Amino acid sequence: MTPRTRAALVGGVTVAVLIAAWEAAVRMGDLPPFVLPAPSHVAATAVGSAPLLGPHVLTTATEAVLGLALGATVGWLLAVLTATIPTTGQVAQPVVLLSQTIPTVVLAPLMILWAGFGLTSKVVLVALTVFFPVLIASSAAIRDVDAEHADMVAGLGGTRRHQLWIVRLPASVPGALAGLRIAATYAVGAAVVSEYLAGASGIGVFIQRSRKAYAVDQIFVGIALIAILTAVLVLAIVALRRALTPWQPAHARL
Amino acid sequence: MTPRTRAALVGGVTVAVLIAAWEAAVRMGDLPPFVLPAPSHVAATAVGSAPLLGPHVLTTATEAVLGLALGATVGWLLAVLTATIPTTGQVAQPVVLLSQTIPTVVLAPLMILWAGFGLTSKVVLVALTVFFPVLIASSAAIRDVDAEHADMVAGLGGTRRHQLWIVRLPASVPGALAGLRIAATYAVGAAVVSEYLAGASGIGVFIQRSRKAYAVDQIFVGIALIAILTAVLVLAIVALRRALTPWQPAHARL
Amino acid sequence: MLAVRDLTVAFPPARGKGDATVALDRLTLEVSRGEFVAVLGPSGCGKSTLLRAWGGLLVERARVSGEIAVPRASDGTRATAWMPQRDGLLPWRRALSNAMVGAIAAGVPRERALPRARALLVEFGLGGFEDAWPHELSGGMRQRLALLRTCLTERPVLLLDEPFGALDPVTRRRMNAWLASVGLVSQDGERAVALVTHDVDEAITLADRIVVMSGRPGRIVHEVQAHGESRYDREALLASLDA
Amino acid sequence: MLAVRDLTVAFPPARGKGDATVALDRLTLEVSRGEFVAVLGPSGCGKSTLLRAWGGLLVERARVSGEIAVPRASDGTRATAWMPQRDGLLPWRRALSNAMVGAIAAGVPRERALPRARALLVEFGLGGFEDAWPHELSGGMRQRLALLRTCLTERPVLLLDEPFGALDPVTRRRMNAWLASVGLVSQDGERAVALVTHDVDEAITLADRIVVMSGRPGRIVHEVQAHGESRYDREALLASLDA
Amino acid sequence: TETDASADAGDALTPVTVVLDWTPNTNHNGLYLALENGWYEEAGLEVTVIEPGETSGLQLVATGQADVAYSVAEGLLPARAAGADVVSVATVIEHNTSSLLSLTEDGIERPRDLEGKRYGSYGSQLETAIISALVACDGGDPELVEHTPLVSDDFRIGLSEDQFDAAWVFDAWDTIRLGDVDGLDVSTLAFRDWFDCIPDWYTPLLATSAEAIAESPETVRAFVETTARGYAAAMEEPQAAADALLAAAPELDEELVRASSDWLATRYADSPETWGEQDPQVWDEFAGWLAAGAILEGDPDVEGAWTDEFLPGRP
Ligand SMILES: Nc1ncnc2c1ncn2[C@@H]1O[C@H](COP(=O)(O)OP(=O)(O)OP(=O)(O)O)[C@@H](O)[C@H]1O
Ligand SMILES: Nc1ncnc2c1ncn2[C@@H]1O[C@H](COP(=O)(O)OP(=O)(O)OP(=O)(O)O)[C@@H](O)[C@H]1O
Ligand SMILES: O=[N+]([O-])[O-]
Ligand SMILES: [Mg+2]
Ligand SMILES: [Mg+2]
Repeated sequence: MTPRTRAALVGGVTVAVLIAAWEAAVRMGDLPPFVLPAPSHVAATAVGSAPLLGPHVLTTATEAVLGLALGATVGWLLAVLTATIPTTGQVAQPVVLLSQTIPTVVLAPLMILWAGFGLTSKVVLVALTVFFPVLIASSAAIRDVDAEHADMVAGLGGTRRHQLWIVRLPASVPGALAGLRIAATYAVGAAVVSEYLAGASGIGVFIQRSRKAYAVDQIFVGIALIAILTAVLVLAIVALRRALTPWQPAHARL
Repeated sequence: MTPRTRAALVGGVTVAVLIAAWEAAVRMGDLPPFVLPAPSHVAATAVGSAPLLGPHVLTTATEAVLGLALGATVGWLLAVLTATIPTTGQVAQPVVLLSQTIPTVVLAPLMILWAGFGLTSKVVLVALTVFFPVLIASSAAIRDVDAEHADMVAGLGGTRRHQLWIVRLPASVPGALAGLRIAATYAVGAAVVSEYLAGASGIGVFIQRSRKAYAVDQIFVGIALIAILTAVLVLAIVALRRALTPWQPAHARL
Repeated sequence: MLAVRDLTVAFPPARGKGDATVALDRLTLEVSRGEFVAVLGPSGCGKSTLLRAWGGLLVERARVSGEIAVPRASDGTRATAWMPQRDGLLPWRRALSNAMVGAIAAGVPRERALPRARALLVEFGLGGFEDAWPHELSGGMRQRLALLRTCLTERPVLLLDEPFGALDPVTRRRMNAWLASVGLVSQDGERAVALVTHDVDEAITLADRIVVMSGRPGRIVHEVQAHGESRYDREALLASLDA
Repeated sequence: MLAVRDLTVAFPPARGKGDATVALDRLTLEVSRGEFVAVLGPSGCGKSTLLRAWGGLLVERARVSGEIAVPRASDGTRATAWMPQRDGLLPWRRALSNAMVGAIAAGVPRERALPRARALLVEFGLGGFEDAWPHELSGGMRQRLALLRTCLTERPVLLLDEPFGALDPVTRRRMNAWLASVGLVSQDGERAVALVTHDVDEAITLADRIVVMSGRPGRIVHEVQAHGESRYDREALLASLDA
Repeated sequence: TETDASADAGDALTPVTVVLDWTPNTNHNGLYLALENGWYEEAGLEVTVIEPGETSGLQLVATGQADVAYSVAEGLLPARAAGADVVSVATVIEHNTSSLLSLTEDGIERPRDLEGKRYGSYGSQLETAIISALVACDGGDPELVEHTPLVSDDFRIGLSEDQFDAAWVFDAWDTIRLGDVDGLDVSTLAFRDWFDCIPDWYTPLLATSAEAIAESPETVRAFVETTARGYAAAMEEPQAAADALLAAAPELDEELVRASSDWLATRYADSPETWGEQDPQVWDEFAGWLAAGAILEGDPDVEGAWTDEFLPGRP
């Protein structure tokens, strides 16, 4: 058994145990299904509403992936920019902080004034959530770069640009990937929240409609979909990490 | 002018310019005040409602700080644990992922069932948001540790425990701090959201009451308070980083 | 007590395809109690690999066959202390604190190790640099600090990988003298030293026995014992290296 | 062309209080066009600091006074290529790619540098390791790769900080020969080499002039020029080091 | 008996947790007035008010975390159908006060005027059904009404920025805010004028659990009676109730609260004495309507869904 199959197996067993424990808790405890439906019940609901779900999942996945790509790119570029020209960092700092502290419920109406109801405003909202961990983790990685390496390049006649391209950027990749790993976990959730605020389709719309209809089992179907989409994204990032850091030994997947 | 005064100055000027631009936009544009009130108007409102704000701010700050402390501790310990015993990581992975994908609105009733309406449930909700970036960033830092250093300790007769204490933990500090820096930015926002769910006091309650009462200027006072509290927390983390990594040269603040 | 028998170590390519690098090929070497053995050999022949094997530090990927024997301390742990070719100093510990890592890893009580560390810092010419960060030290200073760290383990068997490569001849001679005086002075039969060096004179000065390895894959091509006063034939040694 | 005059370099303590370390004290040294100068001196005396000064690499914190003169290339950049004492190889680049960093940093066209890099890898005994990661190389192999990287810059002035410290005598002699043959072979008057070494014989073999520094703070205590066939008085040199 | 209760209360008040349906507003006037006047203590109760935001008060009541929740009929019936034995013990407002709000210039005066207009939707099935029923009943084509998501609960933005033409609001709050306070030229299309087309239902109402009723009916009775006293007083002295609400939630806009209190004073109930009374026909018709529209699945047992037995003066 390779470490990777082992990891997949342990993960799978854990999920199974969790679900079994949940089922048992619902059956033995006396929580009304209205508070916590049994997973078997949720599964049945999922099968029943399967035909509905396809377009919702597609919408959310599109928003999440595009938003993740946009946000990660912006975050990484901003990290590079602020590392190159420190003043930009000092200027960006308050703006970045604000972008993370304004509640989405307040931001969304302004966003929609500006970008309309379509895909754009949702992708931007996801990107807004996602760029931040990438920015901070990349910045930290670029900043903490070995002076030894930067000096080496300068000593060979390299300019600051060379230092950036040869040392800082590559050295920031593991950090950026750690940021991206965090960001990927938030991306689907952010897409769902953006749909709460203004959506015609998507898992967020599905959940919101279910809430309004007091259909708790459907809400849990929605949550399961979010979790699955997120897991897929995260696994993709882990694969990306493997591809982008070939010099590192294969390592745990957390 | 030291780099730090310079940074503070540039940051201050940026904030001032932003606020001036906002004021100008409102005065010259014809956005109605219920879409975007002028900062002068918001400031006046803040002064007017100042007596109300003290207890709200105190509540939110308490939740944020306690939640941040709890979440960061749990995240870091979990990173250490999963680095020590890889199987725990494989078991934790799905649980951690779920914890980040279940929407707070769904989690909250369960949380209240378990922890009641008081401070506890809010601190736990903040910790739930906060532990994740700390966990991931610390894990990445622990994992990417120099093999050279780990070998050095082993070659001197050190056990895995020694490697952990002497190399992995200290090496994880910069990563954990990058995670904490991300987490600190989310902490106040998470506290505010947790108050949306069930609160009697706090900036979230203030904003929510203001929203329901169509008091847009008050909402912006609430946002300003979130931003200020967040800035204070972030600056505290930056100071902590300086204190905890004395071997690193002083560096940019992003 | 310290031995390898028919040790073969090969490194398959990290992730992809390609040929494995065979670092050691059926190497047999024994170090007796109380013996000081110097290992010479061309760059890349597997000297560090040999020391890592004794130190229990071969990377997981390495394909290893043959036997590796290491003396054990009373508590079952390896009785060895390894000094890496690159110093391995921790950037977040000051000099004194870096030195203490040896004592901590080996479980030497702090009360005993600390005064010894301070004394050795001075003896190694690092007096006044107790509180310096590693990046504030010169190459040779770092190397001496790494040796100091190794000595603080108080382990009876030392595995030293080019401990003096970055030292000028004078400092090197001083360190050699120190090592000779301390290294095996109490030849209580429990101690031993395996020293990798590129300096033939250093080997001649210090070692009871000198082992010369071939180019990769490393095998032993020459082995000489010290003989009375004029211990070694320097020219013969150099010639064997050139072979 | 390469010169320092009255150069003093002191390092204040990193963040806290304490005494500054004075690495160099009013050092004056000139390297002429076409000259190969070797610098000897006790560990920690400031040799690396001198080379870093010429390379433009003194840390911001350092308090520097005096004059530092460095020849410039036609485009205004420094005409120097510095090789660090620690190799500074990038863990995320394979061997060949690490070597190419020199060419990239110095703006040497890839088409010209790449074949030269491949050829030099073989010449330096690193053939077959083009695709190895740095952590898969032995200490001496890393060092050779770092020298190779420096040479690919094609800069006329080389600042070499103990380039052969991790090499066995034979490989070292081979590298010395290579450096002697290439280093200044085209004594077109533009080239120069400043070499820090701990190996007196290496200095004798390679250098037109040998400079011996005192212990910290580094000053020049001895300076000898090559004289005809028996270029130097080895014993006098060693004695000056011991002073 | 009041003095007896307060004598008991000296050392042992019964704790009662009340979950609001949203932030404090004039729908809660009776509660806050009773709180301010200390009437709950007099009745031997120690009342704690929780603002749940998005958390469902019914879930908290069903699990025993709270004793009473402000809720709505369209929430209570599905909860019952899903197995939560929650019971309405009073309606806070006698008739549904919902309206469709629009700018007067858009000319939406009757349901069929919605044809070709955009309705700003929360995304619930009930909304779609109600809007469609209204339009169809008025001779329009429901298919021609565009449903667009509501981004903000600030209807001023949606209407003035032309994100939608009409939205579902509560007259006591939103209509007064936009019309009376902000002075926007808005019109309403009140549901109560179209009860021939759509059912009436109770929103908000007070809910507790069957378990609480079984275990401590006297506490439920004390709470409901005292709350009724509060609402009766709020009907008679709306500005006193407004003062109580503003004291509890000073963030609220005073002008809005005062106007809204006045408006509701005549609408909580027909008369102060009848506050809280529910009509079996309203429950049955609404439940039937939900079931017919497949909005409600399962059997809510409408009979058990409500009771008036704890209102003042009942046996
Ligand atoms: N982790 C590794 N992965 C792959 N190859 C390795 C690894 N470690 C060593 N090697 C290879 O094994 C061979 C021997 O390396 P080793 O470090 O033992 O040489 P050495 O004799 O110590 O050389 P030097 O004198 O230059 O330090 C080299 O060819 C090297 O490339
Ligand atoms: N960045 C720095 N910060 C503080 N002190 C430094 C720094 N770099 C060097 N020093 C100090 O300056 C002195 C000279 O160091 P340098 O590296 O130049 O010595 P060196 O002659 O090259 O020694 P070696 O032969 O051991 O390499 C040393 O005492 C060292 O501690
Ligand atoms: O959708 N609402 O009835 O609020
Ligand atoms: Mg080696
Ligand atoms: Mg040096």
